[in-house]
Amino acid sequence: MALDVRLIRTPLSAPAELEAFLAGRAAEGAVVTFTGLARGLGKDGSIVQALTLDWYPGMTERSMQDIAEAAAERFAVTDLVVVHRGGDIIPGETIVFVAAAAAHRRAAFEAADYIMDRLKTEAAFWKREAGPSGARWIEPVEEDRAALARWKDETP
Amino acid sequence: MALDVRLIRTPLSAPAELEAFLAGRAAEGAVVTFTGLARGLGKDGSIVQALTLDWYPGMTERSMQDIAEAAAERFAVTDLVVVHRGGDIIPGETIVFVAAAAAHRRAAFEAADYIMDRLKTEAAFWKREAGPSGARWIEPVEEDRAALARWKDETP
Amino acid sequence: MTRILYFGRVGERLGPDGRLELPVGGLAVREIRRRLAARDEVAADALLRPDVRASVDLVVVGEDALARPDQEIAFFSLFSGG
Amino acid sequence: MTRILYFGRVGERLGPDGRLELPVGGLAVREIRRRLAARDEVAADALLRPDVRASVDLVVVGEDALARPDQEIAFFSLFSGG
Repeated sequence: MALDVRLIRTPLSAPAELEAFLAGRAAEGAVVTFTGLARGLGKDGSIVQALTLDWYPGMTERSMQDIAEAAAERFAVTDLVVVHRGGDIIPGETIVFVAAAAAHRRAAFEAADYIMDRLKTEAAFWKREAGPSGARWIEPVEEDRAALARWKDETP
Repeated sequence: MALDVRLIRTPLSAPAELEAFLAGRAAEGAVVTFTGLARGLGKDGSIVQALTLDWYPGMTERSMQDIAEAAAERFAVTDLVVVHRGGDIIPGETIVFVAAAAAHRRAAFEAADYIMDRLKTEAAFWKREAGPSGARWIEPVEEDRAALARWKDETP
Repeated sequence: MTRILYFGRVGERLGPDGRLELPVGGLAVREIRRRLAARDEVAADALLRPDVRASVDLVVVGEDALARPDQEIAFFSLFSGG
Repeated sequence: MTRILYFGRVGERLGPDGRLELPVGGLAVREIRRRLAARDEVAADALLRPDVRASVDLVVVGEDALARPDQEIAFFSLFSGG
Protein backbone atom coordinates (compact mmCIF):
# COMPACT_ATOMS: atom_id res chain seq x y z
CA MET A 1 0.00 0.00 0.00
CA ALA A 2 1.51 3.32 -1.08
CA LEU A 3 0.02 6.65 -0.07
CA ASP A 4 1.28 9.75 -1.84
CA VAL A 5 -0.18 12.96 -0.41
CA ARG A 6 1.14 16.34 -1.55
CA LEU A 7 0.24 20.01 -1.17
CA ILE A 8 1.91 21.96 -3.97
CA ARG A 9 2.12 25.60 -5.04
CA THR A 10 3.10 24.91 -8.64
CA PRO A 11 0.83 23.94 -11.55
CA LEU A 12 -0.66 20.47 -11.21
CA SER A 13 -0.73 18.24 -14.29
CA ALA A 14 -3.35 15.51 -13.99
CA PRO A 15 -2.06 13.64 -17.09
CA ALA A 16 1.51 13.63 -15.72
CA GLU A 17 0.24 12.42 -12.33
CA LEU A 18 -1.77 9.66 -14.01
CA GLU A 19 1.22 8.63 -16.10
CA ALA A 20 3.40 8.31 -13.00
CA PHE A 21 0.65 6.44 -11.16
CA LEU A 22 0.19 3.91 -13.98
CA ALA A 23 3.90 3.30 -14.58
CA GLY A 24 4.82 -0.32 -14.04
CA ARG A 25 1.38 -1.25 -12.78
CA ALA A 26 0.25 -4.74 -13.83
CA ALA A 27 -1.11 -6.43 -10.73
CA GLU A 28 -4.17 -4.23 -10.25
CA GLY A 29 -6.90 -3.93 -12.79
CA ALA A 30 -8.63 -0.67 -11.94
CA VAL A 31 -7.50 2.93 -11.64
CA VAL A 32 -9.97 5.73 -10.96
CA THR A 33 -8.98 9.39 -11.00
CA PHE A 34 -10.69 12.61 -10.07
CA THR A 35 -9.50 15.93 -11.46
CA GLY A 36 -10.99 19.13 -10.06
CA LEU A 37 -10.64 22.22 -12.24
CA ALA A 38 -10.95 25.86 -11.24
CA ARG A 39 -14.25 27.03 -12.68
CA GLY A 40 -14.56 30.09 -14.88
CA LEU A 41 -17.95 30.83 -13.34
CA GLY A 42 -18.95 30.92 -9.69
CA LYS A 43 -21.92 28.94 -8.34
CA ASP A 44 -24.14 31.98 -8.95
CA GLY A 45 -22.94 32.38 -12.55
CA SER A 46 -20.60 35.31 -11.89
CA ILE A 47 -17.24 35.47 -13.68
CA VAL A 48 -14.23 34.18 -11.72
CA GLN A 49 -10.90 35.70 -12.70
CA ALA A 50 -8.79 33.98 -10.09
CA LEU A 51 -9.11 31.62 -7.19
CA THR A 52 -6.92 31.79 -4.10
CA LEU A 53 -6.53 28.79 -1.84
CA ASP A 54 -5.03 29.61 1.54
CA TRP A 55 -3.88 26.85 3.83
CA TYR A 56 -2.43 26.39 7.28
CA PRO A 57 1.03 24.82 6.89
CA GLY A 58 1.13 21.62 8.86
CA MET A 59 -2.57 21.41 9.59
CA THR A 60 -3.67 21.26 5.96
CA GLU A 61 -1.19 18.54 5.00
CA ARG A 62 -2.27 16.60 8.06
CA SER A 63 -5.96 16.89 7.14
CA MET A 64 -5.15 15.59 3.64
CA GLN A 65 -3.08 12.75 5.04
CA ASP A 66 -5.80 11.78 7.54
CA ILE A 67 -8.38 11.59 4.76
CA ALA A 68 -6.11 9.47 2.54
CA GLU A 69 -5.31 7.12 5.43
CA ALA A 70 -8.98 6.72 6.26
CA ALA A 71 -9.69 5.83 2.62
CA ALA A 72 -6.84 3.32 2.56
CA GLU A 73 -8.22 1.66 5.66
CA ARG A 74 -11.81 1.65 4.51
CA PHE A 75 -11.46 0.42 0.92
CA ALA A 76 -9.50 -2.43 -0.68
CA VAL A 77 -7.17 -0.16 -2.61
CA THR A 78 -3.50 -0.79 -3.28
CA ASP A 79 -2.31 2.76 -3.95
CA LEU A 80 -3.62 6.27 -3.48
CA VAL A 81 -2.43 9.65 -4.69
CA VAL A 82 -3.85 12.93 -3.43
CA VAL A 83 -2.32 16.14 -4.80
CA HIS A 84 -3.77 19.54 -3.94
CA ARG A 85 -2.71 22.97 -5.07
CA GLY A 86 -2.51 25.97 -2.82
CA GLY A 87 -2.07 29.64 -3.73
CA ASP A 88 -3.40 31.52 -6.77
CA ILE A 89 -5.14 29.49 -9.43
CA ILE A 90 -6.46 30.58 -12.84
CA PRO A 91 -9.75 29.18 -14.21
CA GLY A 92 -9.15 25.96 -16.13
CA GLU A 93 -6.14 25.01 -14.00
CA THR A 94 -6.27 21.86 -11.92
CA ILE A 95 -6.87 22.31 -8.18
CA VAL A 96 -6.94 18.72 -7.05
CA PHE A 97 -6.04 15.30 -8.41
CA VAL A 98 -6.92 12.02 -6.74
CA ALA A 99 -6.06 8.54 -8.03
CA ALA A 100 -6.95 5.15 -6.57
CA ALA A 101 -5.75 1.74 -7.76
CA ALA A 102 -7.49 -1.48 -6.79
CA ALA A 103 -7.97 -5.04 -7.92
CA HIS A 104 -11.69 -4.38 -8.25
CA ARG A 105 -13.13 -1.25 -9.77
CA ARG A 106 -15.75 -0.72 -7.06
CA ALA A 107 -13.09 -0.10 -4.40
CA ALA A 108 -11.23 2.32 -6.69
CA PHE A 109 -14.38 4.30 -7.48
CA GLU A 110 -15.46 4.43 -3.85
CA ALA A 111 -12.06 5.45 -2.51
CA ALA A 112 -11.75 8.38 -4.97
CA ASP A 113 -15.34 9.42 -4.30
CA TYR A 114 -14.87 9.25 -0.51
CA ILE A 115 -11.60 11.20 -0.59
CA MET A 116 -13.23 13.96 -2.65
CA ASP A 117 -16.28 14.18 -0.39
CA ARG A 118 -14.07 14.58 2.65
CA LEU A 119 -11.59 16.95 1.00
CA LYS A 120 -14.47 19.17 -0.12
CA THR A 121 -15.75 19.64 3.41
CA GLU A 122 -12.98 18.81 5.87
CA ALA A 123 -9.68 19.77 4.26
CA ALA A 124 -8.13 22.83 5.90
CA PHE A 125 -8.31 25.26 2.97
CA TRP A 126 -9.81 28.73 2.70
CA LYS A 127 -10.94 29.62 -0.77
CA ARG A 128 -11.58 33.05 -2.27
CA GLU A 129 -12.93 33.78 -5.71
CA ALA A 130 -11.97 37.10 -7.29
CA GLY A 131 -14.11 38.57 -10.06
CA PRO A 132 -14.99 41.94 -11.60
CA SER A 133 -17.14 42.83 -8.58
CA GLY A 134 -14.56 41.91 -5.93
CA ALA A 135 -13.55 38.85 -3.94
CA ARG A 136 -15.57 36.52 -1.75
CA TRP A 137 -15.00 33.52 0.46
CA ILE A 138 -16.35 30.14 -0.54
CA GLU A 139 -17.70 27.67 1.98
CA PRO A 140 -18.94 24.11 1.57
CA VAL A 141 -22.46 24.01 0.17
CA GLU A 142 -25.30 21.83 1.36
CA GLU A 143 -24.63 19.47 -1.54
CA ASP A 144 -21.12 18.85 -0.18
CA ARG A 145 -22.43 18.12 3.30
CA ALA A 146 -25.05 15.77 1.93
CA ALA A 147 -22.38 13.95 -0.10
CA LEU A 148 -20.23 13.53 3.00
CA ALA A 149 -23.16 12.18 5.01
CA ARG A 150 -23.29 9.14 2.73
CA TRP A 151 -20.15 7.83 4.43
CA LYS A 152 -21.16 8.83 7.94
CA ASP A 153 -20.97 5.40 9.59
CA GLU A 154 -17.19 5.75 9.61
CA THR A 155 -16.27 9.40 9.22
CA PRO A 156 -15.40 11.05 12.50
CA MET B 1 -22.47 17.49 -25.08
CA ALA B 2 -19.67 15.67 -26.85
CA LEU B 3 -19.49 11.88 -27.02
CA ASP B 4 -16.22 10.33 -28.19
CA VAL B 5 -16.44 6.54 -28.52
CA ARG B 6 -13.60 4.60 -30.12
CA LEU B 7 -12.56 0.98 -30.58
CA ILE B 8 -8.84 0.88 -31.34
CA ARG B 9 -6.25 -1.82 -32.09
CA THR B 10 -3.21 0.26 -31.12
CA PRO B 11 -1.84 0.93 -27.63
CA LEU B 12 -4.09 3.11 -25.50
CA SER B 13 -2.50 5.88 -23.44
CA ALA B 14 -4.73 6.93 -20.55
CA PRO B 15 -2.55 10.00 -19.74
CA ALA B 16 -2.68 11.19 -23.37
CA GLU B 17 -6.45 10.66 -23.44
CA LEU B 18 -6.83 12.60 -20.19
CA GLU B 19 -4.64 15.40 -21.49
CA ALA B 20 -6.79 15.75 -24.64
CA PHE B 21 -9.97 15.57 -22.57
CA LEU B 22 -8.84 18.34 -20.19
CA ALA B 23 -7.52 20.67 -22.90
CA GLY B 24 -9.32 23.99 -22.88
CA ARG B 25 -11.80 22.89 -20.23
CA ALA B 26 -12.79 25.65 -17.80
CA ALA B 27 -16.56 25.58 -17.55
CA GLU B 28 -16.87 22.24 -15.78
CA GLY B 29 -15.37 21.50 -12.42
CA ALA B 30 -15.15 17.72 -12.28
CA VAL B 31 -13.49 15.08 -14.43
CA VAL B 32 -13.54 11.41 -13.45
CA THR B 33 -11.61 8.76 -15.33
CA PHE B 34 -11.47 5.01 -15.23
CA THR B 35 -8.48 3.12 -16.59
CA GLY B 36 -8.69 -0.66 -16.88
CA LEU B 37 -5.36 -2.50 -17.10
CA ALA B 38 -4.68 -6.00 -18.35
CA ARG B 39 -3.91 -8.04 -15.25
CA GLY B 40 -0.78 -10.14 -14.93
CA LEU B 41 -2.74 -12.71 -12.92
CA GLY B 42 -6.09 -14.29 -13.72
CA LYS B 43 -8.99 -14.33 -11.23
CA ASP B 44 -7.75 -17.70 -9.94
CA GLY B 45 -4.19 -16.47 -9.51
CA SER B 46 -2.77 -18.11 -12.63
CA ILE B 47 -0.20 -16.23 -14.71
CA VAL B 48 -1.54 -14.39 -17.76
CA GLN B 49 0.93 -13.92 -20.59
CA ALA B 50 -1.43 -12.29 -23.05
CA LEU B 51 -5.04 -11.27 -23.35
CA THR B 52 -6.93 -11.33 -26.62
CA LEU B 53 -10.07 -9.29 -27.09
CA ASP B 54 -12.13 -10.32 -30.09
CA TRP B 55 -14.96 -8.12 -31.27
CA TYR B 56 -17.68 -8.09 -33.89
CA PRO B 57 -17.04 -5.12 -36.19
CA GLY B 58 -20.09 -2.93 -36.23
CA MET B 59 -21.88 -4.61 -33.34
CA THR B 60 -19.19 -3.91 -30.77
CA GLU B 61 -18.86 -0.23 -31.66
CA ARG B 62 -22.64 0.05 -31.53
CA SER B 63 -22.78 -1.55 -28.08
CA MET B 64 -20.16 0.94 -26.84
CA GLN B 65 -22.00 3.86 -28.41
CA ASP B 66 -25.34 2.74 -26.92
CA ILE B 67 -23.81 2.57 -23.45
CA ALA B 68 -22.22 6.02 -23.78
CA GLU B 69 -25.47 7.53 -25.04
CA ALA B 70 -27.42 6.00 -22.19
CA ALA B 71 -24.94 7.51 -19.72
CA ALA B 72 -25.18 10.92 -21.40
CA GLU B 73 -28.94 10.80 -21.10
CA ARG B 74 -29.01 9.56 -17.53
CA PHE B 75 -26.40 11.80 -15.89
CA ALA B 76 -25.75 15.55 -16.02
CA VAL B 77 -22.42 15.23 -17.82
CA THR B 78 -21.05 17.59 -20.44
CA ASP B 79 -18.56 15.29 -22.19
CA LEU B 80 -17.81 11.59 -22.30
CA VAL B 81 -14.94 9.60 -23.76
CA VAL B 82 -14.97 5.81 -24.07
CA VAL B 83 -11.94 4.17 -25.68
CA HIS B 84 -11.57 0.40 -25.83
CA ARG B 85 -8.79 -1.70 -27.23
CA GLY B 86 -9.30 -4.84 -29.26
CA GLY B 87 -6.78 -7.48 -30.29
CA ASP B 88 -3.78 -8.77 -28.36
CA ILE B 89 -2.92 -7.04 -25.11
CA ILE B 90 0.06 -7.55 -22.80
CA PRO B 91 -0.36 -7.42 -18.98
CA GLY B 92 0.01 -3.87 -17.72
CA GLU B 93 -1.33 -2.35 -20.93
CA THR B 94 -4.52 -0.35 -20.84
CA ILE B 95 -7.66 -2.08 -22.13
CA VAL B 96 -10.24 0.61 -21.52
CA PHE B 97 -10.33 4.30 -20.69
CA VAL B 98 -13.46 6.21 -19.73
CA ALA B 99 -13.65 9.91 -18.88
CA ALA B 100 -16.65 11.96 -17.79
CA ALA B 101 -16.80 15.74 -17.28
CA ALA B 102 -19.55 17.42 -15.31
CA ALA B 103 -20.29 20.57 -13.36
CA HIS B 104 -20.81 18.45 -10.24
CA ARG B 105 -18.55 15.61 -9.26
CA ARG B 106 -21.39 13.21 -8.38
CA ALA B 107 -22.59 13.09 -12.02
CA ALA B 108 -19.04 12.53 -13.28
CA PHE B 109 -18.42 9.67 -10.83
CA GLU B 110 -21.75 8.03 -11.55
CA ALA B 111 -21.44 8.28 -15.33
CA ALA B 112 -17.99 6.66 -15.35
CA ASP B 113 -19.13 3.98 -12.90
CA TYR B 114 -22.28 3.23 -14.92
CA ILE B 115 -20.39 3.04 -18.22
CA MET B 116 -17.90 0.58 -16.73
CA ASP B 117 -20.60 -1.62 -15.21
CA ARG B 118 -22.37 -1.86 -18.56
CA LEU B 119 -19.18 -2.29 -20.60
CA LYS B 120 -18.10 -5.13 -18.31
CA THR B 121 -21.26 -7.13 -18.93
CA GLU B 122 -22.89 -5.91 -22.14
CA ALA B 123 -20.15 -4.79 -24.50
CA ALA B 124 -19.72 -7.20 -27.41
CA PHE B 125 -16.23 -8.48 -26.69
CA TRP B 126 -14.89 -11.99 -26.28
CA LYS B 127 -11.89 -12.25 -24.05
CA ARG B 128 -9.29 -15.00 -23.84
CA GLU B 129 -6.42 -15.22 -21.39
CA ALA B 130 -3.35 -17.16 -22.48
CA GLY B 131 -0.96 -18.55 -19.88
CA PRO B 132 1.57 -21.37 -19.41
CA SER B 133 -1.24 -23.95 -19.18
CA GLY B 134 -3.15 -22.79 -22.26
CA ALA B 135 -5.87 -20.32 -23.13
CA ARG B 136 -9.34 -19.87 -21.69
CA TRP B 137 -12.37 -17.71 -22.28
CA ILE B 138 -13.42 -15.15 -19.72
CA GLU B 139 -17.04 -14.38 -18.97
CA PRO B 140 -18.63 -11.79 -16.70
CA VAL B 141 -18.55 -12.86 -13.07
CA GLU B 142 -21.35 -12.60 -10.54
CA GLU B 143 -19.72 -9.45 -9.15
CA ASP B 144 -20.12 -7.78 -12.56
CA ARG B 145 -23.79 -8.75 -12.79
CA ALA B 146 -24.44 -7.52 -9.28
CA ALA B 147 -22.75 -4.21 -10.11
CA LEU B 148 -24.93 -3.80 -13.17
CA ALA B 149 -28.08 -4.54 -11.19
CA ARG B 150 -27.51 -1.35 -9.17
CA TRP B 151 -28.64 0.67 -12.20
CA LYS B 152 -31.48 -1.65 -13.16
CA ASP B 153 -34.33 0.85 -13.08
CA GLU B 154 -33.11 2.24 -16.41
CA THR B 155 -30.87 -0.34 -18.06
CA PRO B 156 -32.66 -2.30 -20.77
CA MET C 1 -24.77 -18.98 -50.20
CA THR C 2 -25.06 -16.66 -47.24
CA ARG C 3 -22.05 -16.14 -45.04
CA ILE C 4 -22.67 -16.83 -41.35
CA LEU C 5 -20.25 -15.22 -38.90
CA TYR C 6 -18.96 -16.93 -35.74
CA PHE C 7 -17.45 -15.24 -32.69
CA GLY C 8 -16.12 -16.22 -29.28
CA ARG C 9 -16.19 -19.95 -28.42
CA VAL C 10 -18.24 -20.63 -31.55
CA GLY C 11 -15.57 -19.05 -33.74
CA GLU C 12 -12.88 -20.94 -31.88
CA ARG C 13 -14.58 -24.26 -32.77
CA LEU C 14 -15.89 -23.52 -36.26
CA GLY C 15 -13.61 -20.79 -37.61
CA PRO C 16 -14.58 -17.19 -38.31
CA ASP C 17 -17.46 -18.06 -40.63
CA GLY C 18 -19.47 -20.67 -42.53
CA ARG C 19 -21.85 -20.71 -45.48
CA LEU C 20 -25.51 -21.72 -45.73
CA GLU C 21 -28.06 -21.73 -48.56
CA LEU C 22 -31.02 -19.65 -47.41
CA PRO C 23 -34.38 -19.34 -49.20
CA VAL C 24 -35.17 -15.84 -50.52
CA GLY C 25 -37.95 -15.46 -48.00
CA GLY C 26 -35.53 -16.22 -45.17
CA LEU C 27 -35.51 -18.69 -42.30
CA ALA C 28 -36.04 -18.46 -38.56
CA VAL C 29 -32.83 -18.27 -36.53
CA ARG C 30 -33.85 -21.56 -34.85
CA GLU C 31 -33.88 -23.34 -38.23
CA ILE C 32 -30.59 -21.77 -39.36
CA ARG C 33 -28.98 -22.93 -36.14
CA ARG C 34 -30.44 -26.44 -36.60
CA ARG C 35 -29.18 -26.73 -40.18
CA LEU C 36 -25.69 -25.52 -39.31
CA ALA C 37 -25.55 -27.88 -36.31
CA ALA C 38 -26.67 -30.85 -38.43
CA ARG C 39 -23.40 -30.83 -40.36
CA ASP C 40 -21.25 -32.62 -37.81
CA GLU C 41 -20.69 -33.19 -34.12
CA VAL C 42 -18.33 -30.25 -33.70
CA ALA C 43 -20.89 -27.87 -35.19
CA ALA C 44 -23.66 -29.37 -33.05
CA ASP C 45 -21.59 -29.03 -29.91
CA ALA C 46 -20.57 -25.46 -30.72
CA LEU C 47 -24.03 -24.18 -31.71
CA LEU C 48 -26.64 -26.10 -29.71
CA ARG C 49 -26.00 -24.38 -26.43
CA PRO C 50 -28.47 -22.08 -24.73
CA ASP C 51 -25.81 -19.43 -24.18
CA VAL C 52 -24.98 -19.22 -27.88
CA ARG C 53 -26.90 -16.24 -29.22
CA ALA C 54 -27.59 -15.03 -32.73
CA SER C 55 -27.72 -11.62 -34.36
CA VAL C 56 -29.24 -10.39 -37.60
CA ASP C 57 -27.83 -7.19 -39.06
CA LEU C 58 -25.91 -6.51 -35.82
CA VAL C 59 -28.96 -6.81 -33.56
CA VAL C 60 -29.09 -9.69 -31.08
CA VAL C 61 -32.33 -11.58 -31.78
CA GLY C 62 -34.39 -14.48 -30.45
CA GLU C 63 -34.89 -17.88 -32.07
CA ASP C 64 -38.09 -16.84 -33.88
CA ALA C 65 -36.47 -13.94 -35.71
CA LEU C 66 -36.40 -14.27 -39.48
CA ALA C 67 -33.10 -13.88 -41.37
CA ARG C 68 -33.00 -13.34 -45.12
CA PRO C 69 -30.04 -14.24 -47.38
CA ASP C 70 -29.04 -10.58 -47.83
CA GLN C 71 -28.72 -10.01 -44.10
CA GLU C 72 -25.66 -10.38 -41.88
CA ILE C 73 -26.16 -13.35 -39.58
CA ALA C 74 -23.89 -14.29 -36.69
CA PHE C 75 -23.71 -16.83 -33.86
CA PHE C 76 -21.58 -16.25 -30.79
CA SER C 77 -20.99 -17.30 -27.21
CA LEU C 78 -21.78 -15.06 -24.25
CA PHE C 79 -20.07 -11.67 -24.37
CA SER C 80 -17.07 -11.43 -22.07
CA GLY C 81 -17.70 -7.74 -21.61
CA GLY C 82 -15.05 -5.07 -22.05
CA MET D 1 4.57 37.23 23.69
CA THR D 2 2.99 34.28 21.94
CA ARG D 3 2.21 34.51 18.26
CA ILE D 4 -1.42 33.77 17.36
CA LEU D 5 -2.08 32.75 13.75
CA TYR D 6 -5.14 33.86 11.78
CA PHE D 7 -6.54 32.20 8.64
CA GLY D 8 -9.50 32.64 6.30
CA ARG D 9 -11.89 35.51 7.06
CA VAL D 10 -10.12 36.09 10.37
CA GLY D 11 -6.79 36.58 8.61
CA GLU D 12 -8.42 38.85 6.08
CA ARG D 13 -9.63 41.15 8.88
CA LEU D 14 -6.72 40.95 11.32
CA GLY D 15 -3.71 40.05 9.17
CA PRO D 16 -1.79 36.78 9.27
CA ASP D 17 -1.05 36.90 12.99
CA GLY D 18 -1.17 38.75 16.28
CA ARG D 19 0.63 38.60 19.62
CA LEU D 20 -0.65 37.94 23.14
CA GLU D 21 1.00 37.63 26.55
CA LEU D 22 0.09 34.23 27.97
CA PRO D 23 0.79 33.00 31.51
CA VAL D 24 3.24 30.10 31.72
CA GLY D 25 0.43 27.77 32.85
CA GLY D 26 -1.59 28.65 29.77
CA LEU D 27 -5.11 29.94 29.22
CA ALA D 28 -8.34 28.41 27.94
CA VAL D 29 -9.05 29.10 24.27
CA ARG D 30 -12.22 30.95 25.37
CA GLU D 31 -10.15 33.41 27.39
CA ILE D 32 -7.54 33.87 24.64
CA ARG D 33 -10.32 34.64 22.20
CA ARG D 34 -11.91 37.11 24.67
CA ARG D 35 -8.63 38.95 25.27
CA LEU D 36 -7.84 39.22 21.54
CA ALA D 37 -11.40 40.38 20.82
CA ALA D 38 -11.23 43.03 23.56
CA ARG D 39 -8.63 45.01 21.65
CA ASP D 40 -10.96 46.74 19.20
CA GLU D 41 -14.18 46.40 17.26
CA VAL D 42 -12.57 44.83 14.22
CA ALA D 43 -11.00 42.11 16.34
CA ALA D 44 -14.26 41.53 18.21
CA ASP D 45 -16.20 41.25 14.97
CA ALA D 46 -13.64 38.90 13.42
CA LEU D 47 -13.21 36.58 16.42
CA LEU D 48 -16.51 36.47 18.31
CA ARG D 49 -18.37 34.36 15.81
CA PRO D 50 -19.52 30.80 16.48
CA ASP D 51 -18.04 29.58 13.21
CA VAL D 52 -14.56 30.86 14.09
CA ARG D 53 -12.67 27.87 15.43
CA ALA D 54 -9.34 27.53 17.19
CA SER D 55 -6.48 25.06 17.04
CA VAL D 56 -3.63 24.29 19.39
CA ASP D 57 -0.57 22.61 17.90
CA LEU D 58 -2.46 21.95 14.65
CA VAL D 59 -5.40 20.20 16.33
CA VAL D 60 -8.82 21.86 16.20
CA VAL D 61 -9.99 22.25 19.81
CA GLY D 62 -12.98 23.41 21.85
CA GLU D 63 -13.25 26.54 23.96
CA ASP D 64 -12.18 24.79 27.15
CA ALA D 65 -8.87 23.58 25.74
CA LEU D 66 -5.80 24.97 27.42
CA ALA D 67 -3.07 26.65 25.35
CA ARG D 68 0.39 27.33 26.76
CA PRO D 69 2.75 30.06 25.52
CA ASP D 70 5.03 27.53 23.78
CA GLN D 71 2.22 26.09 21.71
CA GLU D 72 1.03 27.11 18.25
CA ILE D 73 -2.37 28.76 18.53
CA ALA D 74 -4.58 29.71 15.59
CA PHE D 75 -8.06 31.12 14.93
CA PHE D 76 -9.80 30.69 11.59
CA SER D 77 -13.13 30.78 9.82
CA LEU D 78 -14.89 27.67 8.55
CA PHE D 79 -12.78 25.60 6.16
CA SER D 80 -13.76 26.06 2.52
CA GLY D 81 -12.71 22.52 1.77
CA GLY D 82 -10.42 21.56 -1.09
